[in-house]
Amino acid sequence: MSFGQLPYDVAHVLGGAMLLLSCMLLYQRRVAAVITALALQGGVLAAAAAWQGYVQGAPQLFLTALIALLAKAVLIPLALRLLVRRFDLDRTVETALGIGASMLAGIALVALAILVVLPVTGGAQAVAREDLALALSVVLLGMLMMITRRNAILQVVGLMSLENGLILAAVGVAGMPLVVELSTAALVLVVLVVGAVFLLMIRGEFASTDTGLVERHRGEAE
Amino acid sequence: MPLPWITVFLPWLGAAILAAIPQERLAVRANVAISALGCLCTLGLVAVPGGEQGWTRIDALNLPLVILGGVIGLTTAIFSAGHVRAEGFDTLRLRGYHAAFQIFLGAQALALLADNLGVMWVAIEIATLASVTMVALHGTPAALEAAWKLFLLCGVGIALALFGTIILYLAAQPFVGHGDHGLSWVVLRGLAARCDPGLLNLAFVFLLVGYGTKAGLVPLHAWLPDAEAEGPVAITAVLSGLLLNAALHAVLRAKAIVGSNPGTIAPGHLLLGFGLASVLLAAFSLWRRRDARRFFAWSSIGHIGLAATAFGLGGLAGNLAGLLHMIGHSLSKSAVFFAVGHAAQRKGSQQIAAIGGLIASDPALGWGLAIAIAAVAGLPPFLLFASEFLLVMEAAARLPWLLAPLLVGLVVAAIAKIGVLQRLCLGAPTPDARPPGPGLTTLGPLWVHLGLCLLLGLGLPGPLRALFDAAARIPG
Amino acid sequence: MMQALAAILTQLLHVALVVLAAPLLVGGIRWLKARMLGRRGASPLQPWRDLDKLLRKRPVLAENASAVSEVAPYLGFAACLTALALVPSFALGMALAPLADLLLVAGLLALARMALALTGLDVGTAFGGLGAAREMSFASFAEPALLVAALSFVMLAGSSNLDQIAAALRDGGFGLRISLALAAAAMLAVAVAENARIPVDNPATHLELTMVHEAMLLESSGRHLALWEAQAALRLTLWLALIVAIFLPFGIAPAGAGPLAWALGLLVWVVKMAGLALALAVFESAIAKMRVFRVPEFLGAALLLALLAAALLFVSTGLS
Amino acid sequence: MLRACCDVPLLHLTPRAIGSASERFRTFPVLSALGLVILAMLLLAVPAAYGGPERGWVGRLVHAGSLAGCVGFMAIAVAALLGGAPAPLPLPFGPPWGGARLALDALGAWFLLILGLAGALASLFALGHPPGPARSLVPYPLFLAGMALTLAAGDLFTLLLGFEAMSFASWALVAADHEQAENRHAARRYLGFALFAGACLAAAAGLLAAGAGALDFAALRERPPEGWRAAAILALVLAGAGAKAGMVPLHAWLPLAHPAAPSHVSALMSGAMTKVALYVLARFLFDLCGPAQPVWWGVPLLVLGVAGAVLGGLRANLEADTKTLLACSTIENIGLILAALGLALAFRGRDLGGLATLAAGAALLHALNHGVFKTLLFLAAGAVLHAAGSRRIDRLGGLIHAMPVTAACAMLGAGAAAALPPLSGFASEWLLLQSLLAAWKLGDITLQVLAAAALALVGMAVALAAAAMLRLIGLVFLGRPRTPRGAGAHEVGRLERAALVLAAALTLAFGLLPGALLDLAGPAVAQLAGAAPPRHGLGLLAGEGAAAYLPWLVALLLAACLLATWLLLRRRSPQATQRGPVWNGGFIDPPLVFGDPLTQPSAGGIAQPLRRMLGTSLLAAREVVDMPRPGEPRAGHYAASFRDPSEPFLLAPLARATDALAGRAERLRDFSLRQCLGLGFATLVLLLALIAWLEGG
Repeated sequence: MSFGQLPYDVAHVLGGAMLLLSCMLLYQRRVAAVITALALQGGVLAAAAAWQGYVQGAPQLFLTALIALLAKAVLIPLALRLLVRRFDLDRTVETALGIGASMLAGIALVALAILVVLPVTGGAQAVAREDLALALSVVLLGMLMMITRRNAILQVVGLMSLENGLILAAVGVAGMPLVVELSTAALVLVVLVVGAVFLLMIRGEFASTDTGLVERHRGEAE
Repeated sequence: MPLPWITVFLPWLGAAILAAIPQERLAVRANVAISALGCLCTLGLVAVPGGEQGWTRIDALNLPLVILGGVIGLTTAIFSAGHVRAEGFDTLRLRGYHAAFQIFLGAQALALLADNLGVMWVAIEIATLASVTMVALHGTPAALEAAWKLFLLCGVGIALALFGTIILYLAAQPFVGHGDHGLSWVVLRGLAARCDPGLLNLAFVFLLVGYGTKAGLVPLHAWLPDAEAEGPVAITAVLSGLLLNAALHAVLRAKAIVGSNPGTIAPGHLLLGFGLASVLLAAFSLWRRRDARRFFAWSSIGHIGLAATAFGLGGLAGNLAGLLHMIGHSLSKSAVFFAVGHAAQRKGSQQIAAIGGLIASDPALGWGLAIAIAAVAGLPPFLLFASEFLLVMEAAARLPWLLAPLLVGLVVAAIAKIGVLQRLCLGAPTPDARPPGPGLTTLGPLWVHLGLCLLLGLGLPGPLRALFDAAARIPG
Repeated sequence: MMQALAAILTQLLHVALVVLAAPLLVGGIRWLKARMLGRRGASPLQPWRDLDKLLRKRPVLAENASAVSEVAPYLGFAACLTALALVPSFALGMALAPLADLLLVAGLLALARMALALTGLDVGTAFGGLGAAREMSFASFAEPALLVAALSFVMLAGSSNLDQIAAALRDGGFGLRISLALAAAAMLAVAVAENARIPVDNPATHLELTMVHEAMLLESSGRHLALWEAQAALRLTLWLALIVAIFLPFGIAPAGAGPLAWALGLLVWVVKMAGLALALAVFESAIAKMRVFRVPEFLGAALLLALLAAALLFVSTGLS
Repeated sequence: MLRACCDVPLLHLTPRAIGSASERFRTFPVLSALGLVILAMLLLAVPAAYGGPERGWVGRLVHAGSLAGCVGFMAIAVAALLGGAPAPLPLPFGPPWGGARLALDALGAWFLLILGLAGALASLFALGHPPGPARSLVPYPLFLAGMALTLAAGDLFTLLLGFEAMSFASWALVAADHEQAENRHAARRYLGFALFAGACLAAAAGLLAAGAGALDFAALRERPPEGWRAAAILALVLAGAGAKAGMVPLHAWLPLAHPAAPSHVSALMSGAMTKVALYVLARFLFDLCGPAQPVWWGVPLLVLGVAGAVLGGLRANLEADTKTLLACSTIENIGLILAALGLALAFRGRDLGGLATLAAGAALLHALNHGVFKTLLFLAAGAVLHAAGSRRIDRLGGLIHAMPVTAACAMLGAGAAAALPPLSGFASEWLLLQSLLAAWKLGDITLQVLAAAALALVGMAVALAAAAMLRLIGLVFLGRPRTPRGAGAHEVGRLERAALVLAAALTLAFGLLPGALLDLAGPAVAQLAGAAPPRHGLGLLAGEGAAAYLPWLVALLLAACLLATWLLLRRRSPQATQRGPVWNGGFIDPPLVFGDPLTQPSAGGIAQPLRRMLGTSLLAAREVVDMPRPGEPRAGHYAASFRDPSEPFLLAPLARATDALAGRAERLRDFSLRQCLGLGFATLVLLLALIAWLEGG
């Protein structure tokens, strides 16, 4: 694989699409739209994994793609939608940092990701390097989303986006062992987080989904 | 099946059994029995020739930590046997509690023994999930919040660690070809010198931040005090004593790989910075604590910081100091948690003000706690005294400016600990909320840990010396 | 052999001399002061008569007085006598000369002071305690002044042995050094304080609020009081002799000299002591007693003078 | 460093170390014996933990064992002083990275002698006491063993091990009576200072070892530190050892901790433990830092020492508690020893060997003398506390009638503390003053003026000590009882009296034969001064052609004068004394059985002149007099207070700084979960930016 060839171009386009979707996640003002963007990102991830499976001739990546498609593009977004509808949550996004400001921060993070990966030259293939920059950007944007949104569901979305970035990186590295196991384990983590949010909301421990408000159980008498 | 595998799977098998036992008496005994078997297994590892067994590998660095895990697992199970009743669990929770405990023990053993970094990552994730379960078990708002904090922060942390692992493989990928051994620690370490230093740097940053979160290094520590203070009293000992060790061990493995490439920015200095921040922040945070278990949780942050500082300094003596410090911390801190947990159950509150005069009301417990806190504060003749001494020696020799923050941290923290020691142990006893439980399940583990600390601090047996010496060479 | 005999002889003569002279000195000063104030004054021999009378009286002790009240007078007297035996008067090279260390003399005086203060506290009366506290407090200021003043002549003589100092200053031809004059002034101030003279204390007063020395003796009577009075006289003699030996060493018989030199030395010593007594009388008549809490300033000034003397000497030794 | 230790295959090292240890057991019995005595002391703690009924035998066993051990210390110390230093003895145990070793050179042996003396006296006294609770019996032998281990250490690790063990064990003793809040406060502050001391010493040890690459003394001596390293070691050792010795300004724990402990432990802490700290100071600064250090090294010791002497002496005059008073007097004496050590260091730096031996001799002799007379005084205070039920001066009085032996012994001890000839304190302070009088030979005008000022202040300190001792003796033993409890006092038991008499006899004997003691200490003096001291024989010499002090002759003269006066007066004034009522300035005692304490001088009253003269300026002392107007029926009120300058100028700012920093740290804890995540994220981004910058640049 080298620059200008089809496998590279497709992988690149898919990675770019994921980054774009990450930016959209940051940009959206409505919870429903955020969830849709997330589902889309899951779909793109599945496509990327499948493409890599095809290019690298690694059949296990198809499994990864399948799992990603099912879980991230379908099940989890559905569950989140259910959650939003069931609890009649505020449909607009509550931010700790304005949308504009978080976009700016996002751009800065992408620049940083590129800057960090830039010196990596010796030996590593250009493909992997570009992929890495994209995946790193997705990871960082996911984390940014986690810390700039007050809504627990949006934080879960951020975590999932972060995890999507991880899988993107994992499938992009040719010959990565245990890739299925690792991606599944990471997925389990995310699913459990979603489940925990679900559980907590049902139990009424979150009076609101603003995580800023549940911080008062310090266990230390004042 | 090789013995290391048994060491991992035995507790997991036990967890399955325990999850099925509804009777409390039986479950408690089974828990102790399984832990004892696990402890025997870890001791048996001494006889296993070092090297690779499938995806596990025994070397001098993980062997003492695994044995430590076995021993503390056993003592904690014994302590738990006497104290689980007072937690007031229903049957379901009791089953979950015991199962999670054993899963945790198995996972931390796996995290230490794994040769494959991917396996290690999975093990740490399992340990995290098990500890989240244990912390949340009480279901009180405080416990849920602590568990949620632990879950989310550590979840993000280990996600970052996975990213680091992937980058590490990416760096090594041109040289390993295909196959599962591409994530083997030994292979990676051997290849590191040829890898791209830029990628290694990147990988180390992610691994450090990721596993560092699990190890409770400042500023990634926020989950630790609450998690250690809110769970059932018994599990605090393993959370503080074993989970942190496993995470720091993972950081060390990463440092060993990255450090063996001369082109990288020195990973030791990053670790040193985190360590120093932990030591200083913990030292000053201790002063405002009113909750006894949170107090000692903060002290754990300080101790892990000291160990990180020592490993950051590196070199034989630095690594030896760090290793000894980890072991000393695990033994003495869990001893403290046994005594504090017992006292907290008895007094019906874990506020420092509610626990007082233990020496007057129960000399064996009071003195044991007093000596254990003194050991934690670095007073002789226990292991932490030796390790801190060695650390100071090494700092003076290598980075003399380090002495100033180190001494401030050590002294400020130690004085705060003395204050709490006196408030817990001296003075007139505070009233009991409930009749004291069986003392022996507290006193036994407590004094055994103190004895071990003393033995390791002053009379380390020759073979162990050789083992530690070899272990100190591994992180580089 | 002859030399040793001579040394012992001078020592014995010296002790006899000072014991005889001490009450005379006190009486003499009283007489001089009375004369200066236009009174006739008691005979200079009056202290001897007083002592004789006191010895014949039956001593009375308080009911709760302890052995301290009975032993301390002897101890104080013995300490002062021992100290006085060490300070050269008319001749150098006395038998005890190797022992005649200035610090030892100060120590023996401190012993006597302690004995006196313990007596003051023995029965637990208010005035005894007051006097004892003040006496010990003054000493805290007098001792540093004394030591620093001593520094000057110890530097010059190379030793704190009084015999050696006197010899060195007598033979050394140090001339009229400004630093020695300053040190002498400091020593005089210390001497005034140590002997409870005006302006630090008034030996003649019995006004309770101002007295220091007498306050401690209120419970003493008979032979105990006699011993204390004699001790005070010895102490005054000692200080004057000390100043004479250090700062006015001319005329003193050198070690190994014959009886003729002794006689001359004796004559010169009597003249010097009389002169000092006269100076003291004039001084005491001319000024008033100061408040108790001004005493530290008085002694502090002495200390500064002594420090100045030492500093001047540092400079001059540094230059040479 | 330590790489050398680590590089040796440790597995093989241990058996060899044990083997050679057993070899040495035969060849060097002195050190082996010392090790065994220390071990026996450690083992004594085991039966002491027995808490059952009928515990009398436990106390007797522990104290008798301690007594025997201390006698052993003395014998070993004398043997080492006379027979020369044995070769270091490797111990069969040690830190995880190497071996520990015992060594005993003259310096250590001299301090071991002090420890043995003070320990034996204190143990003998305690033997006559009813045994305390197990919590004071267990740490007592451990405390002794810790001190001995510090003195017998042959490497830095063992030294610090013993040092900290000593601190920890004595903390348990200070906290023995922990039901009282003030004792807990004292214990906490005590251990805090001890931890600070240990940390400073560890850092100093690290800097020392960094240059030499080893921890044992022999190797360290060969590569003394230089430059900034040496200066840092000086500062750290001063802070570390000084904090443990009670050096100003790190003395704030001492007046609290010493009184809080049981009396025989107070005696040991003042008499022996502060000396152990001084030993550590001397070991680091004189021995391990080598002889090539500059003259100015002595200046901080001299300045701090003199400051401590004056401050301690003054505080001793203001305190109202017997044991606190004695503790302050300890600060004063430690100051004097430190000043002597500083002078020795300066003289040595100027190559004035003779004077250095003089000053070093003063330090060592005073350490010994203080060790004995302060033990005596604390034991006497303990006897008073036991018999009259109080430590407060204002609740005691007139005890000389009820406790004649204790009173006599206390007077001897107080005389020594007040530096009265011919007692022991005078001899050593004479040496100190002689070396101060000779300090102008240092040459530099700054040093000369400094030494002259030091001379003045030492003189003042000595006089202040005398005033304090007068106050102690006069108010506790003389006068009339101030409370019914005090009037019902009785003499203490046989063994306690024996301890007191023995200590008093030693005070007298050491005062009479200081030359012999100094000759015994000769090798230690030579070690400190770097030059061979002259032989003193029966008296003390201040050097060639300088003054001499012959105490036995002085004592003889005094005795002769006393005898002569007594004989003379017996003939001239034969009448027996008569007893009559007290004349109290015309004041008639109220009709109380025991007299009214208010008509007697009080602790505050005796302190008044010095409080006004010095206290107001140095200690911010204040007096509040509430005098009712004429005709008003209410009682007048008088209150006096003072404040040690180390509280407002050192401890309070430190506490404030800690609190402020803790508050800052606390803000992090108020972070919400999201902010915590943000913190982690920021860390990650920062690190990424860092590596981008490092790699780019």
